[in-house]
Amino acid sequence: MNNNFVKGSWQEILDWAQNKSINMLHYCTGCGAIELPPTMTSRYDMSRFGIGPAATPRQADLLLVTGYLSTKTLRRLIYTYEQMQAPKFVVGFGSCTINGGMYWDSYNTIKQLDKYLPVEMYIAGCMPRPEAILDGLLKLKKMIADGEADGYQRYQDNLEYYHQNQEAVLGEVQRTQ
Amino acid sequence: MDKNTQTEIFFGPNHPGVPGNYGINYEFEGDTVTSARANAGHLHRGFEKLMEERIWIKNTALVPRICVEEPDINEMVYAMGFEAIGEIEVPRRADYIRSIILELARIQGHIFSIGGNAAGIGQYTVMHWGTLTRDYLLDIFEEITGARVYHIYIRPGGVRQDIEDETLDKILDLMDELENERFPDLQKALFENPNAQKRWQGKAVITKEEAIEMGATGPVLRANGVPHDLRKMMPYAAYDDVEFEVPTGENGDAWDRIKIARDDMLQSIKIIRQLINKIPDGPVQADLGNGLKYKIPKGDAYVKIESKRGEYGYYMVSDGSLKPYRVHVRGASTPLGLYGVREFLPGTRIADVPVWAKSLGICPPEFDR
Amino acid sequence: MRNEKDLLQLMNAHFEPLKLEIKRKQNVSVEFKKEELIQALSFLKSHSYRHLSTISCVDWPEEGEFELVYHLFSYDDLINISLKTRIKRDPGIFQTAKEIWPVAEFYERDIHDFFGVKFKGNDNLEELILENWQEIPPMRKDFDTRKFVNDKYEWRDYNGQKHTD
Amino acid sequence: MIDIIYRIGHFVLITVFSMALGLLFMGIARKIVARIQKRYGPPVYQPYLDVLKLFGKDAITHGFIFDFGAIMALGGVIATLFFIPLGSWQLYSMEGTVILVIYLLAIASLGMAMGTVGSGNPQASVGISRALMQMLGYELPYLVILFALIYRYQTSSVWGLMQAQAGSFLNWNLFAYPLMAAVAFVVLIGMMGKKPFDSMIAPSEIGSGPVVESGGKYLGMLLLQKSITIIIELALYVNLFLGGAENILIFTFKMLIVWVLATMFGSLFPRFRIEDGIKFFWKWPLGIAILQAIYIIT
Repeated sequence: MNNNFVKGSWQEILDWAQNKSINMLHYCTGCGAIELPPTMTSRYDMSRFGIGPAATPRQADLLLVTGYLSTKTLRRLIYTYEQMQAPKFVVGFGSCTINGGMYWDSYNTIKQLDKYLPVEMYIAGCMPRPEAILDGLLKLKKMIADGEADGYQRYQDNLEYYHQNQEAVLGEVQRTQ
Repeated sequence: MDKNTQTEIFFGPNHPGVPGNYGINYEFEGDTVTSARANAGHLHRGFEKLMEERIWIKNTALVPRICVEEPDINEMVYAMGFEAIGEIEVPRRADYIRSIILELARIQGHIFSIGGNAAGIGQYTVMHWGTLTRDYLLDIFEEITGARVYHIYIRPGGVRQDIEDETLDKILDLMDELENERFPDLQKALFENPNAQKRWQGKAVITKEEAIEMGATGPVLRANGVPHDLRKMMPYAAYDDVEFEVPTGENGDAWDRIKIARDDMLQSIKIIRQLINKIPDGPVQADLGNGLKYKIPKGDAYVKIESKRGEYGYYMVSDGSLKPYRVHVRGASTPLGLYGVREFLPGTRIADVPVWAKSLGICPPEFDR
Repeated sequence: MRNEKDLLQLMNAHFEPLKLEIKRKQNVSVEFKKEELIQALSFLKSHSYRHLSTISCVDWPEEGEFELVYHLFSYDDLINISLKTRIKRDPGIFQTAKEIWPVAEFYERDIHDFFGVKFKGNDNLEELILENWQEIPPMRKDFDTRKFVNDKYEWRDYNGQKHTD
Repeated sequence: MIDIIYRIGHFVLITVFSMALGLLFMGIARKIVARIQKRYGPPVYQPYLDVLKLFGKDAITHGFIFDFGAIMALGGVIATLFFIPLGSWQLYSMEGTVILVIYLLAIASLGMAMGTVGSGNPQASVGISRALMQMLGYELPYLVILFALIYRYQTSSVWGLMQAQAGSFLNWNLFAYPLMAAVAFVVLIGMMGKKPFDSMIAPSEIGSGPVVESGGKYLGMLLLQKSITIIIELALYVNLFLGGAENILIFTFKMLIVWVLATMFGSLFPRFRIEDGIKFFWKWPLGIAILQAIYIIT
């Protein structure tokens, strides 16, 4: 993935367009996914901020990881993340992605999402309420607009660190390059 | 699978048409599925192991997280298991409140699954309306228990706190609003819609023998005209004080199952009204001493109740210590999600795979645990 | 339409159960020797107990045994019967109930995943829930999940102090 | 020489205008569907932002065929704009443009088909086989209608058919042949791939069908192609059945009415399965179209 970002005003325009229209791929990895339908439908309606669901990783910009991750899910999450296109963001959702949450002593779930994928932001709560989700996503939009959301660059820069952590937990992981 | 005519599709684990984090790897030829295999295990967090590490009262916070669509069912079965082994008598008012909570959870679960089924065939308007209606129920739950989805309200020995009378009146008003405004909208938009009927009729048929042989219960069985309902067969909580019919279908297809979900909701409204009118006074929690030192004698019990998808059971073993010795969860969709996919999915069309998965109410955390 | 006592007499008449017990209304539990259980299952299936809820497994490390519990239910008698049996822990081998209930294959695969019990006659016992798991089966009592998590994962440290210390 | 520059300028103007109008219509459609679903929905100019964002993203190509497919789809659709009168704007109005337009629309779908096959994703190939089958479904009644109109007005140019309905609004084809207009409306919904005929992009069955592998600028190009297709099909319907218009404003207004009706009609119907969709097209619309044609011929 060559690094062809043109600095300066063109980048600001792209950042501005990016934060106004986000295609969200909510990978319902855990129990948090039950709070997303209310957020996407009539009552809380996240589509008024330009955030809509995407059907496949190719069309998605935002990977919303909702809830705990078993090792089996982590492997598929990494494949999904790598299928997404360059300006991509990961938002950890619920306390299970922060420190393992309620399953801190479970032998099959990972305890910290940002050791395996670059996370822009966490939304805390043992299933955050729809209002908290919207608040988190609005903050993400501001971060994108200011150009601070550079998780995908952090992933590129210290690729070795992330690959080691992933292999430590999953054994071998199929690499695309 | 010979390469030149058949291709394999990974349907899930991350796919809009699949219910939850669960995959079906099927091979298809032309437009028909030839063989299928369940790709389960994505949601496994070792619940039963974690329960053995925590004292009795702590598990009430862990238990509702097993099945996301119906958290109260898990709390109820866990409490009933504890009371069955310890032979504990629950005050009558607690039984009534438990039944009200369970029926509200049933309506909320059914509305959500009707919305999910409608989204599976492309009718997004009903999904939006369904989820909106479900939110009104979550507001009631928030008022009773303080939380939207995970209530941690039904505890061993009774319920956490009493329901005030204003909340009971609010529930009655909501029931009237559901019956007179919300459901007629859904009825016109979905159940009198010729396209929806064409998409669901005759699809994902599970006959009576197949269902009984496989151990599938609930709407899957009742869609074949068999009025089996654990609330009638093995009455628990306050279900022996209320009258209600068990809705059934004729030919066991997706269309009947979704109509049963609608009729179930109407029956639940009737039940809630009877419960609220006849609710007795009195304590809501049996006196079991200090919560942190709950202890029950050595013993084991298999308890089960009627969730919206069928029989939901726990096999609990206690060795007399402060922690449960073993808890085995039997989800309602376990036989369908693992065995049913391999046996009954081949032969359906690709367009009907989401209809098949969603109308049978496959809830993957139940068998991944 | 038998009640609990008739059911127990029926069991006594055809088999030599080790222990019979009426747990609660509509709930009965019977303990069998290892060899008799599969016949008891098919016998009960022919006597209207056609619903197999699930197969549970309990690990008793002190006695060195696994306890397999088969839960059946009859739509005519409306009685829940739990058939129990004990098998030795180290070989941990038992016959499959696949011929009687085809769905039992998946319950047995689940027990094999978590307890390591091998079922003769059930050929595909590969991993159902876990994915390339090298340790001992996790649900056994001698598998300590907290020690395992300490070695494999790292807990988030809040400025130097682990949140679980 | 001047004439060529004039035509090129005119053509660029039409292309940009129909792209912008198509995207605006898609924004309006999202707003209407949102209101029906009791929510606010994204702002009307959201599709412009989507396209701008998509062109700003990286994109992964699956080889030359995949790229060429997207370009051919967009090119085929832009080429069709030559022959459709938008209100008073008209580039070419010679005989035979009706059949040429149908032919060029087919090129656009074939281009997309070639692109998706290049992407190698089985869900995309299932999606595109559904799209082509559906095209088979709605082409039949549509051709019957077109030939009936050509026979009736003895001209096979879209401009000529439009002129034939000049004068008071009474002799619009909508009122002259109401059944044919109704059939054409249903076929219009099928051509645009709106519900209940959107089984080729069914997200819950095949993960948004043909576009499953195209992200970034490929998705942007397909979005632009979709917006121009909407304008072309609406313009065809307005020209053939609502008598076209003197200036572009009335023309846009008529297109908007037809578009709003089609969106509302679609928002309450679940999608057909592909063979039910084709059976439906060949049963009712084809029957009525043939009846109407016989009525015209005799």
